[in-house]
Amino acid sequence: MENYIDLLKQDIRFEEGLNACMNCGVCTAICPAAEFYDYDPRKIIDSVQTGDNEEIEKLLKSETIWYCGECMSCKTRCPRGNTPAFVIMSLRTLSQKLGFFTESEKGRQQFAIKRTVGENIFKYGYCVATYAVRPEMHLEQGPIWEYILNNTYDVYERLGGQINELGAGPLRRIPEDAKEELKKIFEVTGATEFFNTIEEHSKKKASEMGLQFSNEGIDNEYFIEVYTANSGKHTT
Amino acid sequence: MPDMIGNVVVVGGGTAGMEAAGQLAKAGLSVTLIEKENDLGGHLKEWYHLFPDRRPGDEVLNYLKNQIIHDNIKLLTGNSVGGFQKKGNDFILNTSNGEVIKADAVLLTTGFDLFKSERKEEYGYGIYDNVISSADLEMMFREKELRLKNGEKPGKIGIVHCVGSRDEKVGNIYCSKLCCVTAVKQAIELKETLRDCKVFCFYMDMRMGGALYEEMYRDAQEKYGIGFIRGKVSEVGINISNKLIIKVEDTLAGRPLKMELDMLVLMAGMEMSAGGTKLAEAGKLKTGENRFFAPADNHLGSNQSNIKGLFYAGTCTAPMNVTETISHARGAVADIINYLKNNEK
Amino acid sequence: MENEGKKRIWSEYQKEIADDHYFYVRSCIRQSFFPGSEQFFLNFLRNDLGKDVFENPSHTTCTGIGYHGDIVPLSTIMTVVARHFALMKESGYKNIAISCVTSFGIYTELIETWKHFPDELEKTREYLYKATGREFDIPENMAHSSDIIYKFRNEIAARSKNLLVNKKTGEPLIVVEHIGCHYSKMFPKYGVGGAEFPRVLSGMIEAWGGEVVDYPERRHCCGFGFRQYLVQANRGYSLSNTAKKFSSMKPYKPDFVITNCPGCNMFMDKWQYTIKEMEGTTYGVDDESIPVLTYEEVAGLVLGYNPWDLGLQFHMVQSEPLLKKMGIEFDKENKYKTKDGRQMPIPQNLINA
Amino acid sequence: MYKFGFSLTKARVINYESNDRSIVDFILEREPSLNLCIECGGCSATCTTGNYTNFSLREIHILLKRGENEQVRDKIKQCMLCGKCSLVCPRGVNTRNVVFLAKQAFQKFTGHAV
Repeated sequence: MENYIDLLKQDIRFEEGLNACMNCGVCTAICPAAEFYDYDPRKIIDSVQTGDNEEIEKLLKSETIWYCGECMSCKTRCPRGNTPAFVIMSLRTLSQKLGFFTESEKGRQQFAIKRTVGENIFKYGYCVATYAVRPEMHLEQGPIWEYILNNTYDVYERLGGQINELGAGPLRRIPEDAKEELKKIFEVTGATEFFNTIEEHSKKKASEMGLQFSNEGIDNEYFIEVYTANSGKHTT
Repeated sequence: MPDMIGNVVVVGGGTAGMEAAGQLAKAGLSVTLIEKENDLGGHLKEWYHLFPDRRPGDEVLNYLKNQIIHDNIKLLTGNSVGGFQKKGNDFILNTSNGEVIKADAVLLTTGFDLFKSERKEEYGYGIYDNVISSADLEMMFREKELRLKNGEKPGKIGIVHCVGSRDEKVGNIYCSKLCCVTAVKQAIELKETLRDCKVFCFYMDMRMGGALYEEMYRDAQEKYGIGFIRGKVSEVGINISNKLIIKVEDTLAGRPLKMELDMLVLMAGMEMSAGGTKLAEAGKLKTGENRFFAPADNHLGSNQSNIKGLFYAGTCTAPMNVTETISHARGAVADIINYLKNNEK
Repeated sequence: MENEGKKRIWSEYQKEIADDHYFYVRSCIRQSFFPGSEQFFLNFLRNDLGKDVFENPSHTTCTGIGYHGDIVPLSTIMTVVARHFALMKESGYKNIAISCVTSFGIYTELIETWKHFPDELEKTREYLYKATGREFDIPENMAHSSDIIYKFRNEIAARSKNLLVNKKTGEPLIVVEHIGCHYSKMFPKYGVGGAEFPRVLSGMIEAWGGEVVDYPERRHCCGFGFRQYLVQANRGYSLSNTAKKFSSMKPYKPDFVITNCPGCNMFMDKWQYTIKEMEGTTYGVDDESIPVLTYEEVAGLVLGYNPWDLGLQFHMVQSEPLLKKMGIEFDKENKYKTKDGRQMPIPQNLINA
Repeated sequence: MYKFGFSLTKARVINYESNDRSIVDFILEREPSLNLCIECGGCSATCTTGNYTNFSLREIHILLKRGENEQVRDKIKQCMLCGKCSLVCPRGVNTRNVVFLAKQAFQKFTGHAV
């Protein structure tokens, strides 16, 4: 078994995020996730600071590390200068590197985020862009969203948009050379490899679960499963 | 005891300074007691009742005031010491009123400053009505005016422990040691003053280490029905009826908890006094990580400094209660007498 | 009592905001959902105040949503941000103006991280050079675009055509401010007014005649939660947190909500629709919903800009009740016209319509 | 849920004001020693049931005091009333009687035997 604490310590967010916790609970008191999930950031920090390898492995495979919304409200208040959310982020990164994320329903969702936000970055140079927010996946966006998508050019033209055109302006087309630079940055800094790791483990999990998987896009059973599945066991 | 010869300057006229000045004078030394305020007594004069026996603070204050009525004591109030020099074995002190005093030994009893509660911005002290400090509450007890801003009686009161203590965010990682017992004392007095009110203490650890403190804690639970909730209050807000809303984790239930209160009392901690810090800088006196004066030896020299002939007593070295402060002052007197008697100078 | 205490806090968190020559970086969410806000910001600074604001078309996403969705590694986002700094350097600018609060938080986090871990800064320089051949400087001045509007709030008040006042009664409008968590909760010193009582929006509202209300969930997150929204199965988290905020502000009867984060703005607008659909619950008076506006939109209304050029018609919760209170005369016919005056279809089933 | 694929979630926060503390008031009137609990967990550590299930008497005490009655009602059935907890309590709380009284209170106030 690998020594997870050593691996976590390579992540500067872990170093920055965990000094020593005295279990005061200021983080949980105002945590948006603790309010609606069976979640207690204080307990996670407490079990990580013991350094117990088995406990950490359990966490890396757990649902609980995926409940945080990274609002960072915990950082403002901690009297010991910890940032529980940074610790969570380092746990999530490690869970993906080791392929443990597919062990939990919430962890498996990383595949959905990679296939949406991750692909948007390469395709458009944006994390989110109007044309990438499909109304059938976002019913909460309401009738106005469908309307905007049906009238994209007119709407954006009136508001100064530069939709799909080169040059300055909202939703301008990102020049190819800029996207190329983004790609190179992803390669040099290990993001491409990280993406591949998410893909590889997801593919393996899909076959374990007997779900159809395709090498790109979101129209496959595994994507739909991880994007929509909710066991209902995340809150009491 | 043979006659002592020597002039000792005591800087700070609070509990430690008054007790030490009195004892030094009785031993035959001539003493100059310097106090920056016009009145003596320091923080002690703010207390209504002391713990653990809830004896009126004024009783101890009166004892101290009597202590310093002595021909050997020269009082300089409204005056402070900005710095000092040591020439040979003599100390030369310059006061803010322009006096130059020569001394054979110096005792610093510069005490503590109460943590300024407004620095914990999330608690809204100075912003929300009815968020008060432990010192404010003590004053209310003294003046027998326990009321909300709008004149009504509070029905539900919260007490927050560790305000400005054990908190890196305000630069104080140490425990102020006395806030827990102050909280319990004040909770009991709240219940005695307002029979029907509900009182909750929000604590991280109950540090009831002093003599008879744990017994008070037990009384608070058994006889007064005070609620204890383990968790540090994270945030205070206000609702449309001007009630305070606090957010805390009930850590023993493992769930966030929200409570509506009429009044919130912040147990402000103790910090090295501004005057002490100035003296430390001017005189190259060693201070600890907690910014209080660092004694020469934690066990055997808690009254001694890194300069021969300069001594410390009381809360300028660490948070301590009145009992400990008086003992510490007496310890300093013994050290000073030894220093002068053995002609160490 | 209240104001004195807040003033003391505000005096402790006065950040320096550059006066001119900004290098502007856009927000994925603001440009997608509130493009009119970014357009207003640029037009106002350039045309009304004569400031120099430069946008380099080659800048991209900061990858912040990917980073907080835990798919983009830390060293990657550091290098992407470094590339923006390089573009800024190449364009000859030293003051950065950031449209997005997630980005703003990322920038503050990275700059603070580089201070604590100088090796990371060196590594980032190497990565950027290796990937793009570019070199960068850390900006001399870093502002969120709401900081800049805050800086010029009095200039806006001086040019105001409409105030945040109920024209009929003369009473100030009741406003709820919502600050994006990443604006100052991580590093309070980067935010105007700090983290507990931020001044950036309340300062605008008061300068323009409105009254800001404090309410129990004022500092609570809008509920975005990154992965908690990005993945459909998790959206109950996002929705429930927004519902919590709205129930808490409801008794104050706010006339509108102002936000400085485009994400918060979008969620607080759209979730009101969703909650109404699901539960039939509304949070405004008379079964209406509460309009949620960006600070640019509010500034635009104060300055007398045409609300339809600001893009208010493309929110789910429509703003007509607010415009009427402010006494703004708006052209109904112009609402859904294209730039060159062609009639567009009329969207159906919007709220407050 | 059907349309959107998700729904509002019930908050986990203990809302002190809206909770009903009639059960704990009933117990405290008859067994005031419950006030003396310092949450040390001695009872849970020695608990026969707690050693085989996730039953925690310490937690039950907290939940009762906060008025989280629903949760207590589900959990308290597991207690076998062996009374070992009363033997170890450093504050002399009659923990066994607390459980007895809680059961009585649930019967009295909710009409459901537990």
